Amino acid sequence: MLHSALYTLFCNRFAITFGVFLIITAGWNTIVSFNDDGIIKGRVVAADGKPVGGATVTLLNKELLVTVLGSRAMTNEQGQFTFTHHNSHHIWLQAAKDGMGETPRVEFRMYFKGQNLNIETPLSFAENDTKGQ
Amino acid sequence: MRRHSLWATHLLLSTTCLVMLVPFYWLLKTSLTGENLFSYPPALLPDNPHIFYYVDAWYSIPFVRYLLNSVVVSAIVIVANIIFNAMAGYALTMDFKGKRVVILLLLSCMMVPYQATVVPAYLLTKELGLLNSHLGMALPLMSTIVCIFMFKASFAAVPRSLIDSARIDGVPEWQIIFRIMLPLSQSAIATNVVLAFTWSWNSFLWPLIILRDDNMQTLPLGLANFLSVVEDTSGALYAFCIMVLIPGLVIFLLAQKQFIQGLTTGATKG
Amino acid sequence: MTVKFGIGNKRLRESTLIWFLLFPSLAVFLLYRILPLAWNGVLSLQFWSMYKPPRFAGLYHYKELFLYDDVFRQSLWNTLLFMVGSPIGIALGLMIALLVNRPIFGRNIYRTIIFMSFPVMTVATGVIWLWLFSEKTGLINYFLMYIGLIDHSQPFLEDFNLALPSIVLVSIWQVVGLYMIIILTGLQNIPPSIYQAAKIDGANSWQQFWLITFPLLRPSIFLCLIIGIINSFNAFDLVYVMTGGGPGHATELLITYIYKTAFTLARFDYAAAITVINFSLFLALTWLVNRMSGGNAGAVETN
Amino acid sequence: MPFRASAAFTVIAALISTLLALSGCSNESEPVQNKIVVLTFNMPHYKDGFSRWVAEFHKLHPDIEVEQIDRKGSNWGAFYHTQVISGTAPDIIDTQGGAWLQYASQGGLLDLTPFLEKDAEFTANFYPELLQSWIYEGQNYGIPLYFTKTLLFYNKLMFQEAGITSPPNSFDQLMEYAYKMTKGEKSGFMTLNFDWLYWPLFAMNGIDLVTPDLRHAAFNTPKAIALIERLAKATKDGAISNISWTGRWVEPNSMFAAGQIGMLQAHSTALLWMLSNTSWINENTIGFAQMPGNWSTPNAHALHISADSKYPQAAWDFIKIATSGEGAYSLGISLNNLTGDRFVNEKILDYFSQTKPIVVPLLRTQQEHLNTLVGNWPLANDAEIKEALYPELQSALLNHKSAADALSRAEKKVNHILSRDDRTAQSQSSVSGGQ
Repeated sequence: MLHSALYTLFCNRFAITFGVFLIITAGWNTIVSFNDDGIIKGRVVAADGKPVGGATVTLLNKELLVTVLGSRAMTNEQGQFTFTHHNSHHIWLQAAKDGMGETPRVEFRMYFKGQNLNIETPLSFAENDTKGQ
Repeated sequence: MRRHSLWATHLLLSTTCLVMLVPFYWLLKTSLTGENLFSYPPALLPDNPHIFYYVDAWYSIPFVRYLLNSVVVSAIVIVANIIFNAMAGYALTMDFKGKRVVILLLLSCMMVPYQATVVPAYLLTKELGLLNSHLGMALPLMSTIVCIFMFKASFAAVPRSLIDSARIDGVPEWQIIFRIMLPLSQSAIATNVVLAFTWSWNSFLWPLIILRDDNMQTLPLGLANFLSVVEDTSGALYAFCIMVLIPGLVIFLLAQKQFIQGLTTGATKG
Repeated sequence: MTVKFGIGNKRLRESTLIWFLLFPSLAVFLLYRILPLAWNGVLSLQFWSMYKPPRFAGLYHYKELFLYDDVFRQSLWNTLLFMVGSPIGIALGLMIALLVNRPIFGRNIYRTIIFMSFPVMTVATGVIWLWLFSEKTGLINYFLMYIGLIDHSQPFLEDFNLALPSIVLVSIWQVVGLYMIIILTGLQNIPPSIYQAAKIDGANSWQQFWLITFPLLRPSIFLCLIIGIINSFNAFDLVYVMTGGGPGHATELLITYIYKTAFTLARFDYAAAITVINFSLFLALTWLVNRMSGGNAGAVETN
Repeated sequence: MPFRASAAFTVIAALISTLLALSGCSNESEPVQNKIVVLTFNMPHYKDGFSRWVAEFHKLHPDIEVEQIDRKGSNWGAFYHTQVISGTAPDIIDTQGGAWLQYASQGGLLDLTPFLEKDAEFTANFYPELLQSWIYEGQNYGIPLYFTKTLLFYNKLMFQEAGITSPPNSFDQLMEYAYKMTKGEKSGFMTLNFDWLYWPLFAMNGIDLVTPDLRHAAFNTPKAIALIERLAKATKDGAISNISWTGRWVEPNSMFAAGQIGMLQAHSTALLWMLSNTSWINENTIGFAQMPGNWSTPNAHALHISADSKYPQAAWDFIKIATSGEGAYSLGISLNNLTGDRFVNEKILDYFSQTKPIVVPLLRTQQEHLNTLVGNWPLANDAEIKEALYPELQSALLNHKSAADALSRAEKKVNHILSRDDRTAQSQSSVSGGQ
């Protein structure tokens, strides 16, 4: 009797649909809470592939219609840079150094705000960087 | 001959279904690729799909808040509609003085477009102290005239003998309504739920006027606002559209058995 | 239906109950239909700017409406054209209903899919079709060019002649599923014995349709027509999202014109006059529909 | 069988109270004492700055709360008008374009002239031309909040390709260049069309909207017919993108940003939009110039005080904070716009020359030629005239009607509105006289 009551209560399509939905939400939030420290790591290299130290990397937050200047970071001798506490889900990165000009802007999109990001492809100072399109 | 007509039927229906489904597909495809204004010819299959537009849309609007507001308003409207319309429909099956006047009044009320009532309705709602509230949003939609007449027709079709014998057995009048009449009026109830749901779910101008706080906004307002901000240039708009469609479609698909069966196999046969 | 009551008290109690049952609905309509309409009626005879007390204007606004305002005439005409879409949608709904009423495999799936566009939010429908109709990348242009019907893409919603039909099409797409279901209900309520009798009398299927099915569907079709008229109010959302009444005033409906006059231009007095005309038009139309479908047809009988 | 109305009543009452409970406790009536309400116009990105204005305001009026309500352009009017007729007009409103004229002419706005006269130091900061554009019948109703006007953006890459070296100096040259750059999907010229932004095209051809006494339409001239026929033909040929006459804001800007348009007439804000959405735009690829004849339409915002505000002095103090000094500066750098305050603008330009040099020459164009502004006639029914005229022009520009037909219809309508305006104005003054 009780068993069949529980069965009708939880094994109909409404309960199953919303149950699955709840489980997915909970799972997703768990994943997010482990990965939202807002750390971005990456490298800057010259056209020949050698790391560039002392370059300024600019982080731009892309909002729906406008782009807002986020923060800046300097690269170390290995050309590595780290941003902490970024709070965005859509950014542009661009490196600049006196005498070398600017790298092209590279776009990164994330699945949630403040997602940790390890950028494999380094930002690279290419030959002609000003003319996109 | 028979087989031919069977195939023709299937062909016609499949084509119709295709026409009905293509907009959904196209919306989904665009929300995943964000194919922008200037790519031509349009690719029929999604090229390089991703869900980042959903992320954009999610962070651009408090979606859950809007959804909750919409759901609350729709719930109030649906419940109120069934109760009020059934009550009025039942009353109209009886004879009383002034019935003709009431019916004429209802018939002409049906023809007042709501856009025209917005300003005085706003002033009235302000007097009631219901501006910027869920109840205020729901109030004008709480009864639907078409549905009153549907209930009336449906109640009138319940065999008199059934009611009379119940009365002789001493069943109280309200139990006659809830125990006998309503279960036999599935069709009317289903239609009522569908209509009340769509009309309240769609309600746009009225909330636009009476809402003041951002956290009282409903989904249609959110979508229209979003459209006016990004116009039709961003995949995020279409992602938001999908997010807006899903609750309605999920509810409908889950409850379609009740809806469509309720609508098509009502108790009006008797 | 009359149950004789011996005691007057009982009759009193019955009528109390009746009015009690009617009260909530009547209250809603009094507050949100009748009073606003009366308010509009009074306001249409006044000059009223937002900040000042109103002043009697007589028929000034109505004169302006009929003598000077060609946007009003155009939106009246557009509204009528829009309503023509309703019978077309119903005819389509009828055809589909006849098809899915056959005992064929998968008819429930067909019904579900065809009904699926109805629960879609109108604003979202507008957004979707805005995109489909797009001149540069719209799927519709692509398809029509692909099958060779047109040789260069059409700006459907920016074209003076195509914009209104496009919106009518969208509103049919949205509501045809509901028409189908309502007519299906009507079809299933026709006792099969009537058809058997007709078959014995030698009626072919065409005759069966016109002599049996169609007349017995009248109540359902009448209901569809009423819903179609009410749904044309919802056309506001579509127009608001898709064209805003443009190009020119090619998709201006009375309802969008009322909204613009009242809320964009703050001419509430003039908008009130248009409202009164709009109401009269709809009332006349309902009366006409009611007459055409056989006087006291269908669910809405006045006795 | 007795009717158990009471039982039915209990059930229904229970259901109704459930409904009421469901609807939540969101309908608290707000206390109205000591509060000013500020209705802003599409400033969703300026929440932080606004709270800084409020903090500044609380130093002067610690006991008065400030509520900000922000509405998008399309909903702003609907919201404001319903607030006014229900007797709860916001204390301060932010208007765009000519909407304020209607409110001022009907007595809905407070005359700010006495405040301006009293605060000579504050008043002296503003460009006189700008302050003047908020005067109706001798009284000043608005304080400029931020200021933009139209200019010509041009795509230097497309100029090079077509062998054009400098921006056009005359309307003929503008059309010639437009044709030169048109090819395939690319169009030579595009303009925005809302709020009279297209009017410089008419002004540079010597066409006036109304007679100098503002009583009659003056635009139905052979010159105007010729102009519209020319524009319509160019539109048909693709030299002018047809989005010019149907588009709104994002669509035209994104077409230019996609490199499909040679020249775009838009106001300065368009650049901010394009910079945010593409990376190819820089000093080498995009240029700014005045339209031929230096004609431009302002798309300015101002703050106004409602006539029935309970705290006019506090509202004025708030306006001062928002439109001058630090308050105006933070608004300017956040919206990439100039303000009405000359000295603040210098600081804004300094800031941008360090952070975003590309916008400096752009903003400089906004300070020049303030004497050839068009599209800001002191007409009480500006909105209505715009609504009457533009759809007619649009139908001619999109080749649906002949130019002559469209203009004569438009003339009839505009004349009717102007004559009615007289009549209602009289009726209103007689009302106020009677009070």
